[in-house]
Amino acid sequence: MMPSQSFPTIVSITEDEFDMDALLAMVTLPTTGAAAIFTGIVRGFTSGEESHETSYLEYETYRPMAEAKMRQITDEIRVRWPTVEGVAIVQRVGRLYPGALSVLVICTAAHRDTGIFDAARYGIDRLKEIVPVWKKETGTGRDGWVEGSYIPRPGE
Amino acid sequence: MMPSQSFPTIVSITEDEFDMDALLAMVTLPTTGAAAIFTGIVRGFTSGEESHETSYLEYETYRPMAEAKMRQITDEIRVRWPTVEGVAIVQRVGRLYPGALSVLVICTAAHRDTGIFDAARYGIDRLKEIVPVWKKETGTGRDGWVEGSYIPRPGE
Amino acid sequence: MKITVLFFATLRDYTGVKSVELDLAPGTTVQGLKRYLAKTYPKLTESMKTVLVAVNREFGFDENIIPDDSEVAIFPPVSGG
Amino acid sequence: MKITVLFFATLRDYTGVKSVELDLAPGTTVQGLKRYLAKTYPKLTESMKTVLVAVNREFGFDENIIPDDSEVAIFPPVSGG
Repeated sequence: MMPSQSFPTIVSITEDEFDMDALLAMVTLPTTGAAAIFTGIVRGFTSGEESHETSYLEYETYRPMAEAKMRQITDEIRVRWPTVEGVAIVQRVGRLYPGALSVLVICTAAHRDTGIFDAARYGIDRLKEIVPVWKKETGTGRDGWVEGSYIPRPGE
Repeated sequence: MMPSQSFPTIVSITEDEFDMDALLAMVTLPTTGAAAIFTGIVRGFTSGEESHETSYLEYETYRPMAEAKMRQITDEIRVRWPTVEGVAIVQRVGRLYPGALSVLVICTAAHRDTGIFDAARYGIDRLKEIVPVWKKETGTGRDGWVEGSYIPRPGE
Repeated sequence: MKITVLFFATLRDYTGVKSVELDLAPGTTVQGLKRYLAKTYPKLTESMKTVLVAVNREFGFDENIIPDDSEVAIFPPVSGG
Repeated sequence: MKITVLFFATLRDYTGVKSVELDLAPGTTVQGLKRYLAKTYPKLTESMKTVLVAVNREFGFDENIIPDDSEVAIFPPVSGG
């Protein structure tokens, strides 16, 4: 019995905590043997040149466009890595405190050597380029909106 | 206030289901902003040349050596990717049915461009080379012990 | 023609509004809208150099003509994740 | 000298035992133990070509001398994950 070849795709913007196990199960098919997952986590302490502490971040989104762009990224992933079976991209918004998961990208496939690691990496890189979400930081040192640097080109 | 620089390492062989969210929290520091996670999943249906269905897998381990080798892998990861903050490697054993998570590798760091994807990939590749765990398949087509192919060299 | 303009993040802080309804000449381009907004909200002038514009939820560029009844969003480069 | 030998996976199926205590001549190597086991359990003969051996939880190789009181494990290439 060959399982159905309809590949699950989840795109979501939510104010709620993630349930990673449940999300992974939603993008797991009977043929799935491997998952690569990226999660972004709110840092309480950022070291380096701009060393500072974060009390919380407030995420805002232009939701209908953000959802459309997240769906576009899942399409881009499927074109680049056709062996990927399930894809989930979830962005959390609202006020998030250090330690909270802010974003999740899951790519599943039959085996681990199918590009799922690269696909998950691509997913988060693209999200940070073209999905209209912004975060405002409150803490010591650099309060205010965090601005990105990517300028999309026509067609992106 | 600089957070402590003791980096969390988890190595575990368990008969229980994973709680991914709890495991991730255990390897998240105040400075952690990104996690790359690999999970292996029991396939119910394997396509390709050796197409077959799996009813269940039974995982067996030589536990004390397996734990030591998993710890060795976490050390190898820290040597290769010194910016990695937390590492967790968990292998589930016992009887696992399709859809169950069988193995988990988590690598965390301050940022996503620190090699965490490669580090997680390295972790699962190495586990499948040197950690004494074997699985016995029950299903249609190829019942019996699944044998690996990697022959460790002295010092591994 | 009528369009709705939405402001996000720093842009909303500068204008003090989430959205405005505008009545513009047909054929107005993204560039034209940006000039109009800088005139209406002088605080936006500096941001208009790096601001991103979405027209009906797709990225829009200076030379693009804005269709009637569009939803246009103005925002800084994104910083999600 | 006395050693404990543990069998895993196919190797345990072939021997029918999980572990045995052996009394071997001091200086016995991994290679020597493999020959001894193939003689004692003829079903193991074929597997001995590809089998892995751990001596006190580290991989052991044919020329390695097995210390007294060792825990030796015999198993096929691993297939975890």
